[in-house]
Amino acid sequence: MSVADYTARTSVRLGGLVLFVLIAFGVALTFTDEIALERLVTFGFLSRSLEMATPIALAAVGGLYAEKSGVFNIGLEGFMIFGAFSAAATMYALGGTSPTQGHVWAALVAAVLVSVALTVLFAVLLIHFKADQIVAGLAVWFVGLGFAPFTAAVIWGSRSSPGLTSIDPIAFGQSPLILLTIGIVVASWVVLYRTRYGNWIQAAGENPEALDTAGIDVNRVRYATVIFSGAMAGLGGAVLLAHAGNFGGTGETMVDGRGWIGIVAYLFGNYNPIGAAAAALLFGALDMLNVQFQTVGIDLPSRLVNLLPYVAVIVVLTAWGKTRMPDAVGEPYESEE
Amino acid sequence: MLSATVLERIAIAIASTLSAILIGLVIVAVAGYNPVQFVNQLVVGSFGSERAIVRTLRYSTLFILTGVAVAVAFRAGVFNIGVQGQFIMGGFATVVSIVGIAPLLPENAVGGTILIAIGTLAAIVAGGLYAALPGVLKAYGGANEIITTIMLNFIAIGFVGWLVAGRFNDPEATATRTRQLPEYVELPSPIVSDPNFSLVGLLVMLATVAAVAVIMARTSFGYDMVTSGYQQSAAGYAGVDPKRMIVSTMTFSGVVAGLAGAVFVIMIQGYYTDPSGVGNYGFDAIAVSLLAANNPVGVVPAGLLFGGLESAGSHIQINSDVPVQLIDGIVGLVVLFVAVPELFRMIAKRTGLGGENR
Amino acid sequence: LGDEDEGNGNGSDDAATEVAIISSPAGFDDNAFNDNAVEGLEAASNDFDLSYTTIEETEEAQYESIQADAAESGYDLIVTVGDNHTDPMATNAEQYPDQNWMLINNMIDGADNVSGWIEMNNEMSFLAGVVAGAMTTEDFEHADSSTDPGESTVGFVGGEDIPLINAFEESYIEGVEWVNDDVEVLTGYGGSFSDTQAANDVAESQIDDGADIVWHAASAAGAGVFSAAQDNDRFAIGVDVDQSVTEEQYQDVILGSAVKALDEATYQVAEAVVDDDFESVVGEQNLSVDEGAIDFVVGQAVEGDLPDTVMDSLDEAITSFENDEIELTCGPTSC
Amino acid sequence: MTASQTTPAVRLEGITKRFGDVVANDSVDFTLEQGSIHALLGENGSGKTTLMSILYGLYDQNEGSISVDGHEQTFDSPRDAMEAGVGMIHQHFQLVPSMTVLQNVILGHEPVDNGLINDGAARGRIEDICSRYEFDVDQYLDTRVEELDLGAQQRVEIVKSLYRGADVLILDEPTAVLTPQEVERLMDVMADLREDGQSLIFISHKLDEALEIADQITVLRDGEAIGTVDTAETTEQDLAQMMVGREVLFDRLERESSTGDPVLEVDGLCMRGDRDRRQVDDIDLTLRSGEILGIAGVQGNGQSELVEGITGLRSVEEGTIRLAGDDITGMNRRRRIENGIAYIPEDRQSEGLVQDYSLVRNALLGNQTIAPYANGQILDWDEVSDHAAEIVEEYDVQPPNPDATAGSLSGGNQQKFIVGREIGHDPDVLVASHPTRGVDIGSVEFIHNRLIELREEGLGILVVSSKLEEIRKLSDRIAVMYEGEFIDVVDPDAVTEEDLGLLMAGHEPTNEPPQQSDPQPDGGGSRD
Ligand SMILES: Nc1ncnc2c1ncn2[C@@H]1O[C@H](COP(=O)(O)OP(=O)(O)OP(=O)(O)O)[C@@H](O)[C@H]1O
Ligand SMILES: Nc1ncnc2c1ncn2[C@@H]1O[C@H](COP(=O)(O)OP(=O)(O)OP(=O)(O)O)[C@@H](O)[C@H]1O
Ligand SMILES: [Mg+2]
Ligand SMILES: [Mg+2]
Repeated sequence: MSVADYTARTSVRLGGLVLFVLIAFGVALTFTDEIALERLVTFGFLSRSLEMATPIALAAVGGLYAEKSGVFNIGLEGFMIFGAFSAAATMYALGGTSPTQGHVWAALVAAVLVSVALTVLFAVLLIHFKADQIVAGLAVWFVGLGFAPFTAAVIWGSRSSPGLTSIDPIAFGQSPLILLTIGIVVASWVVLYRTRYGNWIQAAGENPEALDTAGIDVNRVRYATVIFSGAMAGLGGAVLLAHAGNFGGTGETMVDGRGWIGIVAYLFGNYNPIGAAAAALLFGALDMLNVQFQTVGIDLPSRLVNLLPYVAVIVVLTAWGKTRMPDAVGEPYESEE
Repeated sequence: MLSATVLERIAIAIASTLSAILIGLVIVAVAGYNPVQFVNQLVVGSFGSERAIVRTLRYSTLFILTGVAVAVAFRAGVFNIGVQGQFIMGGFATVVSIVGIAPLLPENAVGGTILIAIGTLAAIVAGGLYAALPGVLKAYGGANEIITTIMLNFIAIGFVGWLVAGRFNDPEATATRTRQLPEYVELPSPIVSDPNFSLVGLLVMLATVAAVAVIMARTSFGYDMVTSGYQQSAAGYAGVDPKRMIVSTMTFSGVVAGLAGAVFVIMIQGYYTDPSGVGNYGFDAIAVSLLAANNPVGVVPAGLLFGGLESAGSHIQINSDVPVQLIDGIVGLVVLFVAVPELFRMIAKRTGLGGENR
Repeated sequence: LGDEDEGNGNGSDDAATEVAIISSPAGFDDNAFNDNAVEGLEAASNDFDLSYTTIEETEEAQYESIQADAAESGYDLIVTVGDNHTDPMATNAEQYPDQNWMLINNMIDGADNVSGWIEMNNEMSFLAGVVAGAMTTEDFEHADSSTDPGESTVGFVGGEDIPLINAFEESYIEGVEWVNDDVEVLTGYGGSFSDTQAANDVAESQIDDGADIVWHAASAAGAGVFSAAQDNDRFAIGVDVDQSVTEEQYQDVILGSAVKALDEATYQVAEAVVDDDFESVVGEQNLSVDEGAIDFVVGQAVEGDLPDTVMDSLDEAITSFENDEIELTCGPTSC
Repeated sequence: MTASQTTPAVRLEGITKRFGDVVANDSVDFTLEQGSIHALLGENGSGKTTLMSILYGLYDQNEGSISVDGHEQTFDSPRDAMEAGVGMIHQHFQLVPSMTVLQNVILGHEPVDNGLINDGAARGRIEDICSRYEFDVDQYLDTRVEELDLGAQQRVEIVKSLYRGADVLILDEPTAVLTPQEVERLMDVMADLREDGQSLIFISHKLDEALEIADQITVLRDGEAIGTVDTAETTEQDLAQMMVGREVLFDRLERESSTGDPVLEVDGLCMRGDRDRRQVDDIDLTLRSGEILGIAGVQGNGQSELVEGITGLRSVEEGTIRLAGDDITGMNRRRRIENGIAYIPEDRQSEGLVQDYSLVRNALLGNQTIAPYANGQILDWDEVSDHAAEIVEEYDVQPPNPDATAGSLSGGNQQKFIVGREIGHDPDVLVASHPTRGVDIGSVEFIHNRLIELREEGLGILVVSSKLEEIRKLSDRIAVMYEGEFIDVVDPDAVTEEDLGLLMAGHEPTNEPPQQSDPQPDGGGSRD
């Protein structure tokens, strides 16, 4: 069955990442005399890894839907920036500098709505006007990097928002958004592999003509997935914000490359939502491991260790590369009248 | 990209820019600033005075060089998003090699010239190698170059940043930076005397553009490259080894990016800092190249436009309180519009402008 | 040269004194260093017939040119933030001898038109360390948060791992150890001055590992440290300005802030220019404990609640600085 | 209304379809009777696919009407057509290779239960269909389509249409990609379907197939319906004349000079194909100057790989290749071009020409290191322009404008340009892969004559083609390739088409000696 097959390919790649994490551990442990493992792998470490992974996983799931249907949404990073910013703006508009938990949830919803509105425009450019997907996606990033901080500066007189509030944890100190993300990931998997829409999405990316001749409007499928990808990236940004509690718009903004990692995550996961989420979790763990190293005083050059996920991406892509992109990615589809 | 005639490309580039600026102005107005004044400052700030022009040319020199680097790769169908990283590696290599070798050479103009040559060579080698790496990984490992080059940008920033703060930090300086180039390592600056701009740098840039244009249009290598970009399968048929071509294209692109890094260091900065603070030339270059439809000659006007915008940005900073992020946003919009030639074709058709379709 | 058409400044209000301030590579809106310098000008603009313009330039290579551009625009005073401006200013101070310059974090030897301000970040960090080191063994509660006297561990969260911040870290550790040799200091870097979440993660990891007080030198990302303290019922210490005011949301967990009077410095220089008395501030100026320009301010919410032993340690440290009894390994900007 | 008593299954009246200036269908009338098979014949580009696409709702006609089962219909999309019971199996299969057979069959018509695909229901329905027509498709429902051979893929297509409830089935050139055995099998399937009351439209270029299976035949030429005839009342000759508009010669081309010394020698060649399967298995061949060696075979039996091995586009696993006595096995494609191996590629669209380049730029393709077009690395565009103009002139490329883009030319003209370019500078060996695929009759003759001329001039030519007439017309010897091996080498004058067909299907000829001629006319080049 193709599902099994996907999983098989995915696990090889994820296995690569796990290996990487283990090697990192090994290196760390050789550097230290008797740092207890329980100081390194704590409950907090696991939950921070999860928290780190959520925005990335959301963006990744969105991105893979779009790409599965034949549209490469390279603008995830930009949509995440917009998502984080609009969540912050909404929270501030509703509750000033001391928003309530209700406002946080409203902000999440608003961020999704704003992202959907923006992605509709983006999707029209991509699908109706056949924009070059790479270029338009990069443009979204540029636009996000420019206009989100600009608008922040107009609202707050500073590119960063004042401290707002972060979402309260539910059981075991875990954010409810982690649960939400898990729910979305699983639902995405079910939709992709167990419903007709999933079939259509896959067909739209692999052989749009086949779908067209089956009487399904290819571009409608693509509109749906691209808008979904924007919504998920926006939600990812908003989740990041809801965890952090304020918007940082200086430099590369608080999103700081998570959208790019999202793309990498779904490539690792071989376009499987669960695989993508697992990859996001591994990236999260790698990052948090670096933090743990510092905390327990394993003296690695943190600037270099911070580069590990990037190196991991390159190594694993090369060693187990050859992610098979859907055949029709990047090609606008024009039904014969 | 979609095929189009040169004239059409130019029309689209102009229309994109104007549309983006127009939207930018609306945003300026909505945000409560004066759009008329903004336009005025755009013009004055980019070409309104000798200082402004020199500043524009300084930015443009780098935008054009990095833009050409991007164009080379994109033309050949290889998406080198890593020009920023290659630019950083190149510039850093220039500093390290010049600072390292300077004590061995006489401290005069002759020594300076030799050092410039060595530094430039180092930059070219470093940029070329740093680009060849993702080329090799793509050709022989199947690793998508868009992703690997983006990763390599992060890695270049982190790695050079680490070296600048550590091994190569200038012990005399309080700020985080390398030692400075000796002051006799300096481009002669005829006519315009500006400490950060030299006509020689501009000429180097123009010569590079010309050389790249000639290579692309008039050599077998260029023909192989461009053909690969248009139609991989036909290039293979014509005897191009696609794997080698990917590597040579990336290397070529990286060489130009490295050269841009050398110009940056020798003409402008004179030392190396944390690379997160050397500007985003390599990223904006993607926009520059696309605006020029990846044509190396077209990169010159496109680079001038971006140089002008950047220069106007700095003028606007000094002379008004419009946040500079606006300029970045407008640049993003220019790129966005450039990506959608079809939009303008449609508008042209509707309005009866633009004449023939096709 | 210089056909600058419309003069200078924010056209509208025709103030007598025009000041420009050029950012450090980190840019404005850092809620710290750069913003602090701007605050002094803001105050000056309220008190005097003065207006100011902020010029953000994050590309260090442009400093020489943008300083000159600003000088060409005819400002009465140009303030530059960060020692990255040093070399370009050495050139421009000579090129524009009639221009008044203020350089923050460094000085230019022999230039008679530059007011160079060196802020003793090392001393400031030391004070933060003293308070953290003293507090961690105390039994202290405020609102939902408490210390853990059983465990003598404190934390430090840096933004980027660069020599400037390394100097903060080192001096902080020296401050902690000066109070109590047995306190363990956990240190870490988020890798960014803008990624609040990254700073938050580092702080949480340290709190997990026993830290009950965390100080940050992470600029805008530092907000993440406060929220980590808040979420885990621990405490944090602010930097540069009284962050219990600027980050009001986190007032409950901010024990206090190690501050430097950078705003006062810019205010003072601006005032001198207004009074036509720039010469009085030319040359090396110090923002140090000795001058009363480096201090530790107790947080708004815990005002008066801090244990006396802690306040005593702090006072003792300040006196020792005044008597030159403390030798720091690191300088103000690097070790 | 016609005189027939029953309502026709499909009736097209006055259908006209224009693509810009091209009139693809010119007021075509067409009637499909219930429960019958109706063949649609015509040369490439005569408008067959277009007409059927209109019936299937893919295109809107400019004029004319469609009725199905007596009801006039307007189809805006294939979905409409399917609802009316019209299904189409395309020339290029409309399958998603990476998806399973099951997913493909139910695509767009997934039975749903609580929002999820009801796997059981889908399987049940497919099994019903399969048992009714004795299909084997239900045996591999969970296999991915890309793992099936073409015949099986085609059956998936048919099941897909039936699953969607089609009672009118359009099969667009279904036999083009099949082996003779698979063709037989398809014919049986079609007959079964007819028996069961389905109405079928069968598109083909092949007269004999149409005559074998169809009840009626309609011939299209240049977008017009030339006529409809009952199968019983027509002959192959009549149909051919209708298709082409004049009499057609099936004869072998005359040749005068005899063959010379070996120019290309292949020894024990083994190669792997794309899926790492061994596609070329220990092939020996000798090509002499002034000889045309034809390689016949059903697609996918290793011809493409063999050609790529000789021309340097694919690496060789074992064996040697010698050009005029020199070992060139290790030489890359570039060097082989420079050493005189010219190549007319199988796929002119994607390999032979850069679609967006002008003819001038295309004239350089492959020649970019060869004097006089290149002087070292430096190109001489004037020379290239002259060369392009020469080709256009000499090969009658239409439109005669060297600055036109290759993509704007019709297939035949593209092919003529390639032929002109490839033999422009006296190669020693020409490898021509399907040299007339998709080319109109006029151009076919032109290209054939040109190849013979070149032969007479002493060139060694290797022709690969799946068209038997072409192979027979051109070749001095024919090697038949089956599963990576030369199953036999035969004399085209002696062999019959039936024998060739059997050989192509892998039947060793040995047990039928009387029909067989000496397989080694020139001594060399046969398989061991
Ligand atoms: N989408 C299209 N746009 C423009 N012209 C087209 C299009 N489709 C077909 N044509 C033209 O219409 C004519 C008829 O084409 P059609 O595909 O119907 O031929 P056909 O008889 O099916 O040929 P073949 O035997 O090669 O399949 C050709 O000249 C073709 O170029
Ligand atoms: N998809 C298409 N879009 C636009 N024009 C097309 C398309 N397909 C074919 N044409 C045009 O239709 C004309 C006929 O093209 P096509 O190759 O289908 O003809 P053909 O009948 O096969 O020609 P030939 O017999 O010479 O091979 C050409 O001018 C071609 O440019
Ligand atoms: Mg304690
Ligand atoms: Mg057809």
